[in-house]
Amino acid sequence: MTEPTAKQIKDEKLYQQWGLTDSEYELISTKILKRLPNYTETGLYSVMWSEHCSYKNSKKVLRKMPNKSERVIAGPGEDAGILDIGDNQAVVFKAESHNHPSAVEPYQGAATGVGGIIRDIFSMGAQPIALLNSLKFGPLKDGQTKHLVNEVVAGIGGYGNCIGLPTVGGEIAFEDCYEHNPLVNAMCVGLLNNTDFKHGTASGDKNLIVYVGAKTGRDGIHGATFASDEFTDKKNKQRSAVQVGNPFIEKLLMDACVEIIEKHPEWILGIQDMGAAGLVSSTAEMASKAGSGLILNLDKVPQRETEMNAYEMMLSESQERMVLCVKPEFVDNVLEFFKHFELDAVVIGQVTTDKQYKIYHQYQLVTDIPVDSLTEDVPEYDREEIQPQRMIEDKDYQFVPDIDSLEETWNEMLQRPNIASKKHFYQTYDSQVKANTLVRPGSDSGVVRIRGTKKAIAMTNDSNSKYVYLNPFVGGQIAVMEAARNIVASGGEPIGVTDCLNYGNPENPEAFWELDKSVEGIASACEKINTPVISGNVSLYNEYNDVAIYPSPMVGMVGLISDIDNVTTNDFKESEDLIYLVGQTQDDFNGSELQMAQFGKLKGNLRNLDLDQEKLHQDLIRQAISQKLIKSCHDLSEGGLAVALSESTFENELGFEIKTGLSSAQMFSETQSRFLVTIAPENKSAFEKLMTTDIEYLGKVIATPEFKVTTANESVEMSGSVAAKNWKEAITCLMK
Amino acid sequence: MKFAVINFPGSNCDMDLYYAVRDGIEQQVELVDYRAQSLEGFDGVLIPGGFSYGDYLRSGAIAVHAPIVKEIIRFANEGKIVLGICNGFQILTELGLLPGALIQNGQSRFICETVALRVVNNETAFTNGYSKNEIINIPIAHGEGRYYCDDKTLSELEANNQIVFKYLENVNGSVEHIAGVTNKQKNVLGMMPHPERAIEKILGSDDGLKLFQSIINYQVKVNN
Amino acid sequence: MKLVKVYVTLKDSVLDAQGEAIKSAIHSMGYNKVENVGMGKYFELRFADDYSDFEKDVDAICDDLLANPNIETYRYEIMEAE
Amino acid sequence: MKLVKVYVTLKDSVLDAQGEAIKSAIHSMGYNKVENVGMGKYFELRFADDYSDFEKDVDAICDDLLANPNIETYRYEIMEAE
Ligand SMILES: Nc1ncnc2c1ncn2[C@@H]1O[C@H](COP(=O)(O)OP(=O)(O)O)[C@@H](O)[C@H]1O
Ligand SMILES: [Mg+2]
Repeated sequence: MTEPTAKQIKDEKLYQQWGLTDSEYELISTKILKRLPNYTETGLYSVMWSEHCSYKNSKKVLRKMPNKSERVIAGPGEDAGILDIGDNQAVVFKAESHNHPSAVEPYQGAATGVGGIIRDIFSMGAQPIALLNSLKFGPLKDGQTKHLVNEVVAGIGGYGNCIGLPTVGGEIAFEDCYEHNPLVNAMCVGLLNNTDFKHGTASGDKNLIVYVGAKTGRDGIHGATFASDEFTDKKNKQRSAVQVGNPFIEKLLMDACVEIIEKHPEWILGIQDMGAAGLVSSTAEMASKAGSGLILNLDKVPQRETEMNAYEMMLSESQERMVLCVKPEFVDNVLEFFKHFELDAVVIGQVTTDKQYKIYHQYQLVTDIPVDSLTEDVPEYDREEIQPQRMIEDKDYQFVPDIDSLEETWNEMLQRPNIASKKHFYQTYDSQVKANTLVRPGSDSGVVRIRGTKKAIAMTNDSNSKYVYLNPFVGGQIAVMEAARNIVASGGEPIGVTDCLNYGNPENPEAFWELDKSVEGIASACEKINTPVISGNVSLYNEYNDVAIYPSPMVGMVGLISDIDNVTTNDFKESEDLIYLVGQTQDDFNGSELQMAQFGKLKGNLRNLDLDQEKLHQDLIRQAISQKLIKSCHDLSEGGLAVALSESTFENELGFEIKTGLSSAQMFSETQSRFLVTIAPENKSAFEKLMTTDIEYLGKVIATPEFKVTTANESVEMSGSVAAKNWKEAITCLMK
Repeated sequence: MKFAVINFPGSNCDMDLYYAVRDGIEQQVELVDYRAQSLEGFDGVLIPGGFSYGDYLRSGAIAVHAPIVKEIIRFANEGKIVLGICNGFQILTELGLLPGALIQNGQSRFICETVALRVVNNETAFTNGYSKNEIINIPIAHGEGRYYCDDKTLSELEANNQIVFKYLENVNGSVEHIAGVTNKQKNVLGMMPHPERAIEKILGSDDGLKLFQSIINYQVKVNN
Repeated sequence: MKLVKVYVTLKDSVLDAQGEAIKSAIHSMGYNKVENVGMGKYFELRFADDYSDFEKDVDAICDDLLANPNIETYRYEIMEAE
Repeated sequence: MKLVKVYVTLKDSVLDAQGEAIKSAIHSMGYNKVENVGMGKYFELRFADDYSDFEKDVDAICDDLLANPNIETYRYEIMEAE
């Protein structure tokens, strides 16, 4: 292939195919370079200026999120954020979306999503300790969706299991809007033992740039711009963008990087993973952050394929690669160190002081542009926004459920894919490797202890996009608070958040309004409970044939459990324990699973969330847990009280006998800020005294798997075993 | 006692085993690199779980050609203690130190779960701390853990009491529910379940601790 | 009975992690003359005797199930099974 | 350059769980005339040009690495690579 000339690129507007707009191209050629960019240079700008790398559409919105607290050591802008947890230790975490790659090639897309987020963590010098994932698919009705689900789940498990990190939590939801645009978000949490971490910078004249890891092939060229493209059903030509993962190499790379930073921090000045937009993004960011320039010699880059040109090498998204900035006097030590791990490591360039980004290929200078123009000069867009019409039209609509038979509805709800047990999927993930997992998937949060201390880390992924669709602001708040309740219910103190913001096309004003308002919601909730957003990821253009997904912010929250004695799970422990509902229940049926079950679609507005009340409940539960008053704790989410009660009985095959003032319908209401707890009878008065809010005594745990329920309308006795069977087997049945 | 935990590229339960020995039974333990040439000075060899060499080709198949393996064979032939867990079991069968093979689970998926095992033979170096037919809860996490051997091998295993653990419920389709077997001499044990993940109550079970304690009991007896 | 043998291999441009690992193992065993190793899948499909229309079936089965068109190619041979 | 194609299949006595799973997938796609599916592995080894003594190498590589004699059998073909 002969490369088009700079003039051809301009005349034939070839840059448009790579995602650059006319005005962006104009800016590059007339203001920044004052000449026409050549083929390679145009390619570099097109990826670096894509939404995926530059956040040009979302930056303004992202600034609304709080990112400071007394724990924050590093926030957004690094590969991952860092929070101090005392004793000179810190947690490092981030989430990343891999939606488009997974839609095209589900197994490898999901696998490389996991691989990529793990690299973000160990490039901070942290030892990864756990993985989570948040998945959204279309309904499990046709073979195609089932295949997609199976492959995505297999890809996530395939990578995490092989590299040896426990997957301890996550969520899977099914809604029509994700049928052609599934969401695959992965999160990794790491532990940093030396808070003197390595920045991802390339500084200091004549310091060397070292390439480590897998060889470069043509994988995923233009993956970053492609991730920012809308989908249409003509997807064949995008298939060349598939990257494949090699978790075995990543394990070596992870162990080597963690060890080199821990044992030989003096050798290296910076380290960064090659993620989206591979070599260009990692090296340009490192140089730009340090205020340096860079010379790269592509002939030194380890190559898997022949006859790659500079453009392909710079943009390749081959996996399992890192770049380091190394002091010349230690370069032999560094190369030798990686060789011991049987990894390729070579010097490919050098730091300069002129702030230019220069690339040589086959002895020719193929790129010579200001480094900052790739990372800093990206135009920032201020998109038009407008409240979605549906919100105005349906403002006063209230869904009124209709319950003929409480027992029937109850069993039906337990079988809904969004509510039923996801064990069919998560049991294919190794959740215990490393022998630190205290709470495996299936409770409210995953909990991993920190060996050698009394501490543990609780973590969860949450995103009820149905709420965000009905009311982005309140829905955003709920996503944060639901995550926080999951952390609190597990015995933790929420300390920080990462997110994946999955939305439609930002050039559509309604979609942009959804983004903006939900981020405001997230921000206000995070501020309320002092959980800064320290990292995250934006995935826009999630549309298929112009139909957007629900606005789907995924909140990944991390909590600190200062004493592992406080770890609490959601299952009832013993008969005769007393069951309480903390928080008031109202008629919150808009956006509920019950609305989907009975009405078949979403409609209506959400009630405002009382953040003070929410925080009070979380604080009270935390106090009760630390005073050892609580034996089990479960937050109420989809399906409300009925579902929470049921889920609590399954693990230990217990039952309950309760009497409530709620109506039968309200058993399924999804009012926020509620917890279901059990306490030992002897702690009754201490608990009631502590709870300075609305609590309702419901009844007792019983030894047999029976649900004995008296609501305001009726009394029923139903079989807990049947309920358990419905809940446990629903997904397996659907997947057949 | 001094244990070696062999570290192959891709092993990922090496530290779990290391801690099980160091903290669980408070014995000496060292990680030994796959390129090492000697196991001199060690009393027991532990081969950890994970995905050695990515488990590409077949699980355990490539590890067999690592330099340390010659020493493992010598060690086993001298009657010393060798324990392979999960990938370690797969490696031991690939090596021929244990009979049979481990192939893809019957349900063709990876499965991670805590399962009940029956201690079929409690008279080995690895199980003397359990009672016969004791039911213990130990986690499994594998995609290729279905034990297979031909009928002739099976009758030999039975005749020699080489079957040590059986699954109560056949989680992966193994021949005769087999979860762990020894060699004829009974100094080499391979098992798919992970006892090193079950040495503390807070991890869900401490039923695996007795396995490591059994090795100590056995060694004390041998030494006396 | 007809026997169809299907060979599925990775496209040349796709990283063959397994092949690479096997190649290094072969080298470490001392067989240095092996310059390249590729690993693929091999399937044998047996069709009922009374059925003649299977060629288009085989194409569809390969396209939709046995091979992943994003990263793999396939070829097959049809023969009379003993 | 010499190309050696190696086919590794499970012995008949070993249940081919993957083959079974693929068969039911094929049936659920509506191709009911497929009566049996076996799944195996396929390798391509390329040997350096100047090397003639590779047949005994191939045997050893298959015996010691590519196939597990407890569960698998193999066969191979040697050809001139383009
Ligand atoms: N994709 C997944 N990976 C791992 N665990 C999962 C996944 N999906 C669901 N789970 C686990 O199943 C349990 C229930 O999930 P969910 O219903 O989303 O909980 P909640 O409503 O409390 O947030 C949690 O422990 C969760 O971690
Ligand atoms: Mg919960």
